[in-house]
Amino acid sequence: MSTTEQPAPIQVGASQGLERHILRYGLLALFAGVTLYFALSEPSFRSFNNIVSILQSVSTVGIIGLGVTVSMVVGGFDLSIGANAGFTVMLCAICLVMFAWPTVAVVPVALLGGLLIGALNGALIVRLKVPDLLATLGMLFVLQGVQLLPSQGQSISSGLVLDGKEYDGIFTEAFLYIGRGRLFGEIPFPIIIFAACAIALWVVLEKTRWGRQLYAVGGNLEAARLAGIRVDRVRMIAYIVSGVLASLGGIILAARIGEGDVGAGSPFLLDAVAAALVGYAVLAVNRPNILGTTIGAVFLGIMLNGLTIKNFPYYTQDFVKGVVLMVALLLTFGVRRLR
Amino acid sequence: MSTTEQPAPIQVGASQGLERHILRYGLLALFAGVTLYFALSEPSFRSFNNIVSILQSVSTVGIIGLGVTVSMVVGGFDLSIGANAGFTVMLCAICLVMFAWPTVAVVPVALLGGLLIGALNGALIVRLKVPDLLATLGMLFVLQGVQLLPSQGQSISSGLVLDGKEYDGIFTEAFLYIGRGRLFGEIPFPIIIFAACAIALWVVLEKTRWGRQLYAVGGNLEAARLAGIRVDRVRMIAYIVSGVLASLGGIILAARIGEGDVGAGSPFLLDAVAAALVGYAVLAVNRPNILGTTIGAVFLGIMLNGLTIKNFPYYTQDFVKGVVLMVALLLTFGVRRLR
Amino acid sequence: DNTGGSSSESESEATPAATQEAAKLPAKFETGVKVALVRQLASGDFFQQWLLGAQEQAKALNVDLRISDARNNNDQQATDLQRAIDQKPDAIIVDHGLAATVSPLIDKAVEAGIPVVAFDVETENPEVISIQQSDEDAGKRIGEELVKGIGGSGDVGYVYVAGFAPLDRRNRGWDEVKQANAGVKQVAKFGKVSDSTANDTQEQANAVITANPDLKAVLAPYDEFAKGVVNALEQANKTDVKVYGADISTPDIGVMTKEGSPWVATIATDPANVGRVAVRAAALKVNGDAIDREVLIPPSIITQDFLKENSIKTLEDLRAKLPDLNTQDTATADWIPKS
Amino acid sequence: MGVALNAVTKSFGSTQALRGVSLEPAAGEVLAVVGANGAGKSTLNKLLSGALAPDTGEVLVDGAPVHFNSPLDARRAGVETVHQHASDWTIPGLSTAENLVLDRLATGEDGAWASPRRLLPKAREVAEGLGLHLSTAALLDDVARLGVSERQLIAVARSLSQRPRLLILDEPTSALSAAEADRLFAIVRSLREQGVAILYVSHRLGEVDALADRVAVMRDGLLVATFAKPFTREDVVNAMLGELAEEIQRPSGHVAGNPVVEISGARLFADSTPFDLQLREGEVLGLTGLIGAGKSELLGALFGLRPLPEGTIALDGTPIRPRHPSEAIAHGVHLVPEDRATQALIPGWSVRGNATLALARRFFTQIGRERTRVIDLIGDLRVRTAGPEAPIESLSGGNQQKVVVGRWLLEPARVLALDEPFRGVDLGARRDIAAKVRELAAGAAIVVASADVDEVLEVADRIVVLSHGSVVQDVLAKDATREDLTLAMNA
Ligand SMILES: Nc1ncnc2c1ncn2[C@@H]1O[C@H](COP(=O)(O)OP(=O)(O)OP(=O)(O)O)[C@@H](O)[C@H]1O
Ligand SMILES: Nc1ncnc2c1ncn2[C@@H]1O[C@H](COP(=O)(O)OP(=O)(O)OP(=O)(O)O)[C@@H](O)[C@H]1O
Ligand SMILES: [Mg+2]
Ligand SMILES: [Mg+2]
Repeated sequence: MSTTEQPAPIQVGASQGLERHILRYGLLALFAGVTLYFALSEPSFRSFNNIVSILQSVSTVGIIGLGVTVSMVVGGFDLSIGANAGFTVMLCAICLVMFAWPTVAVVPVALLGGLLIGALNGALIVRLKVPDLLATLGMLFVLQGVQLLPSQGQSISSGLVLDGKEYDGIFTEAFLYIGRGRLFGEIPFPIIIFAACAIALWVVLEKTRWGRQLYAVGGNLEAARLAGIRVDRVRMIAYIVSGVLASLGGIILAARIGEGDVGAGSPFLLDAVAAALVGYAVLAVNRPNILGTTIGAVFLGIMLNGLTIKNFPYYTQDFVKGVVLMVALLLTFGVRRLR
Repeated sequence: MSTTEQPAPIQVGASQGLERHILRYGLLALFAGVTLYFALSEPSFRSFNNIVSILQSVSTVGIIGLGVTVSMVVGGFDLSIGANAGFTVMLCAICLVMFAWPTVAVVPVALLGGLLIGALNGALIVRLKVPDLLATLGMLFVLQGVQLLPSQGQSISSGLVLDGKEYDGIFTEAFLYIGRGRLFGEIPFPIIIFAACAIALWVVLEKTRWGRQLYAVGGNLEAARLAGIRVDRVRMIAYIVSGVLASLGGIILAARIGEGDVGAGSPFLLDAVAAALVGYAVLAVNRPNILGTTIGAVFLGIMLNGLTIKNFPYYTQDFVKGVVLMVALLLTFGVRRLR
Repeated sequence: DNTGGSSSESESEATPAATQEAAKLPAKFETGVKVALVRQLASGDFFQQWLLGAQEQAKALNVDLRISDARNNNDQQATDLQRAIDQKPDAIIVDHGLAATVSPLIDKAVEAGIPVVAFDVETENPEVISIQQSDEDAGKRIGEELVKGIGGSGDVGYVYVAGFAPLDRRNRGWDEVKQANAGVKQVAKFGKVSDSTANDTQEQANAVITANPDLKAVLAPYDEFAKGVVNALEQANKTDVKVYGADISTPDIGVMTKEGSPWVATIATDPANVGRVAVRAAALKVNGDAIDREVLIPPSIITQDFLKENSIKTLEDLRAKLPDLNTQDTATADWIPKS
Repeated sequence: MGVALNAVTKSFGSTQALRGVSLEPAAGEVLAVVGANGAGKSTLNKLLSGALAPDTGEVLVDGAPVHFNSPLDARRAGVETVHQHASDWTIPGLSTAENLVLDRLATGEDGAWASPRRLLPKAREVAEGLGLHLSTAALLDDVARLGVSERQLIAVARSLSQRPRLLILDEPTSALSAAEADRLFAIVRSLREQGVAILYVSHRLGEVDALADRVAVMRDGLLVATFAKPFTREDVVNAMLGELAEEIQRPSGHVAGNPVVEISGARLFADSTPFDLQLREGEVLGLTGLIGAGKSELLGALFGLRPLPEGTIALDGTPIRPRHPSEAIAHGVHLVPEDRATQALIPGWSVRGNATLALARRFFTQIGRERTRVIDLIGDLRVRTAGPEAPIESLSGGNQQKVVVGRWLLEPARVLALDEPFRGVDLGARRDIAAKVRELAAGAAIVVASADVDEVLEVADRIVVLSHGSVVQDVLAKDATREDLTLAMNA
């Protein structure tokens, strides 16, 4: 940038062609390479059914990962997502089994639950200025605890006996459809939800002013405020989105599992964060982004699936996953460094 | 158009007494109140043995929490601590059972392992400029994977059979002493280690130039560099300290468990982070600090112990813990807000 | 009470038989049979031993065992099972799982003409071979053993976490025992299932021991629970409290036979044997041989005294001394190599 | 009518930043607000721009009291602001284009769609408003890659683009050199013609002379005087400081001692002409030049921030090649960096912590000792603060700058380099700093870099002009004139 007289050219992205390409596409290429390896060496990997099954398995973690991404965009971090999803699983089970509510009532209630959780996180962080990690950690414990209370720590399935009373509401067909149904007889419904969420959020974050506002708030809160952005509202919304997405993930999870499984949500914190973090590095954007998270989630799913199909012993899978991630990091960041 | 009255001198000072005290000591008072409640209502809670047992049980999580605190002080975050501790447990077991090494060899090797892990984290973050969460997440996966390889996913204890070969090294008395021994016949050894680490780190962080450099690096990296601080070195050291403390925690854990328990380290990530985050709010320092982490770890231990002694059903414990944490947050941050 | 048979006899039986009969494998098996093993969880001694047994039997039968581990993530297990069906193996073994999650998929597999063996899964499909270790019976028998051990009355601690099928079933057995023995007073109920169950349970056990000085025994019907309790008791020097556990593994034997160990009895099946049975059942199904729909594997009570008297150090020794553990005649046929 | 303040007060804890100030910038006038550091100027601006709410008193829009709950409300009422602090100008992580249209993104006046490409035309238009020509690549790149002056230009361009009723400029030229500043003045004048009210804060009285129709003087949170045109500088300074700070005493018959630093065959940029330069003991060297001429580059090389592409540096006859500031400091080379927010201050720390960060040598920190020294520093530089333990954020911009400079005055240096040390400090403080620096010059070589020719003329014994990375003039201050230097800078 320069003033009128001598517009001294500012070099942008500065680096040479090849290096830039390695930076941008190195990680993607690595991912593609791994995928190709699985596809070529294992015919069953590349079957339509298997591809669908990979996508289906990543949709829950993907949706929750999208939520973390949004909270990361505003410079925060939502530790409560896994617990939120787990709480939602139990909430759905309670409504379905203990109250015998119909699906049309359960889903909105569950989403509302997620919304309230997000709003509470947001209020703590925005209004009371509690550090984000601390507020969402508190929420994590509360949710983890609350979900156990109604059933006294038991999993909830039809026929649950509690203090002598038997509950025989069921996971209705309609509810199970959310996790197990297929559109056009082929595409599992969760994939559709995941894709819809990813596309909608991508559009919002990349193409609209709200997206710019979210990133602005994450970039420099005070400057964003002074520029007239309603930073409190924006952050609040981000945590609400994160909460709603976590509960959406929880609903799908409940429908997939088919009962109120205590602790179903716990693994999702780390997995969703992993997807979002891998997404950081994808395309060398170096900031949380929807496309990256989506790719990250799908890739982690591909790894798991491919390694299982290739019959890698389960105890080597974490290792391989870690090594691939490390290689990816070295590739992306090492090249940047060594120019 | 003319100079008017002479301005009165500006008053120097800070906010009103009461509010400041609530801010500073509110959380502590709450903690003290909860502890007192347990002590008064349960004679067995206040027995010497029980107090020792609480301290003993928090020492592992406390030591690992001190490590996270150090990484947080430099503005980073070490996600690999739990995996590092778990890896160390397996490493100790391998050395003791599979190689039948003596304790004097095992402990240094395990600590060296932690040091290398920390150094690797540091190198990724400092040299390659990989975002801290991403680098330590990669490390987490690798460690979680690596620890499973030598024993093919099995737990390791004397008599382990692997590919037809039986290993009969044992967890020696000396090694077990690290986790179970008592000094002066009364004070468990882990407590001594925890206390020593906490005091040493507290002195370094609060009272020396090094501590100030660590905090400066976390406060503003570039400013610290321009003030002549070797920021790369400082961050490297912080991750190494974090790694070594995690492995120290792992050694104690191994000695407590008495076998190479796969997955022993995983719960420690969240617990240690929780201690460190609670420590944020203690004394309203609002930054990672050693005293706070120590208090946080002890308090979480007290909650667990007290609730179990009071025979709260296990499924209510998480809830109570969460609620107490939330109340603490509301107290600390709410008061600040409502002045 | 259990007593071992004559040692020479059982030793020859316990040694994996040579493949003298391998030549007689049906044609199908000569070319190799693919069996998918879909597991809910793989970590922990029980599951590892189970797998080793299954693998050994699979090898003898020239079966290609394709293993997936859902790491206690039930959604993942559903995905794994779906993928297994898509791959059209010759048979599927489902190892644990929530009925609501896996039953619909099991039905699907049956529809697709794939034989299914379910271990510890509640399924109603008449085509499915259901293998169960009679857990309810196990709970009852170890409970009765405990009552005997404390002389019919006294304070008892109980470790239990709801929501895990085998634990729930064992719990039912214990409930019966409690009802039948008014003198037995259950003064504490605690426990925690995590990646590090033993260690987490130990922390709680500490508190329980302190709170209940008159404790006579603890029922911990899962070996990880038992280990945690034993560690807590040993470190509190209260080895007069008797521990009754369930399950057995080499490390468990080490703990039980240690000088002054409070763990006096455990009720167990040999996990490796169960794994073998599962694979044999699958093989029978593949070959079209007749087999009962329900296969029950009765557990044996193993006492500390028995272990000590026979100087049993490892699971291998135990198998030799207690051939009952190896239910060779369960689910077998002439063409199946004995092991 | 317009946007005005009526008897507003504002306190931070026990610090009373404003104590009953009424001010009404009229349409079509430039109202300059001057006052010593910490007088309350920025606080006043923040009330007008909705960044802060008054404790008592009110903000009036067209005579009616309003509550600005946020900066957005103020912007909707037609108030545009360029804030004082560099960190408030732009948002790192967003592109330059996004930063140029940031406030439009906030208000949504261009609709919901805002893909990077879609923003380009508007962003370009905003930039052109201040005469900035930007390549597409530059517009799409992260704004954090730009220097501090360029980021200030972006903030200015953004606020000019909004056609405000009241335009508030809080030290808008603090990071600019004369050429850019002149262009800004031209635009300010034309806005005045169009009936915009302009509130202009500056410590550069030359700018005030040139622009202001009216001058409001603030002191300790009070509006102590207002002068309409014509006014004299003396009046203003008197009202501002109570008395005129002493002129800096330069030793008569300037004799510079031995060369301390000898730079030879140095290239600052790969394509610039090599030059030689000496810094001498007992001499204050003024380094001036346009933005991007290489002043910071040169000081950075001395301090080990980045090596010279070519050339050698000798310190007291021995070649040195510091690769890290710590090595430079070990050699006795100290540097006050140019951007206090990103390069100097540790947020959340006390004044004491910030002041002693670089030169506390002892292993165990000695809070008591530090406190005494910092209290001395606060006295010497007249830092306006609640005390050594006050958080650094509670200081006004100029007072923060004094702490940043003071950090390097705690210990004697062999070479003391100050990069734009007077950014945001008032006239009195500038003289305090200059006097302190001169004291140290007895045993050291001092170099002061500034794009402001007047500042250099005021403090330096010898003046070096840089242009395109090379020395184009090297004269004794007594022989230099403003005109010559300006000419040389633009050569
Ligand atoms: N956030 C804050 N917390 C505490 N005190 C503050 C805060 N902001 C400003 N002050 C105090 O208010 C007073 C006025 O500050 P202000 O920033 O308005 O001064 P200024 O006139 O703009 O000075 P400068 O010329 O240095 O920019 C100062 O004493 C300052 O210390
Ligand atoms: N001819 C050139 N070749 C390469 N880079 C140049 C050239 N001229 C200027 N630059 C760039 O312009 C930037 C500004 O230089 P520097 O900060 O040293 O200037 P300055 O005189 O201190 O100006 P400022 O007032 O902005 O601080 C440098 O970082 C450099 O990268
Ligand atoms: Mg100001
Ligand atoms: Mg400069």
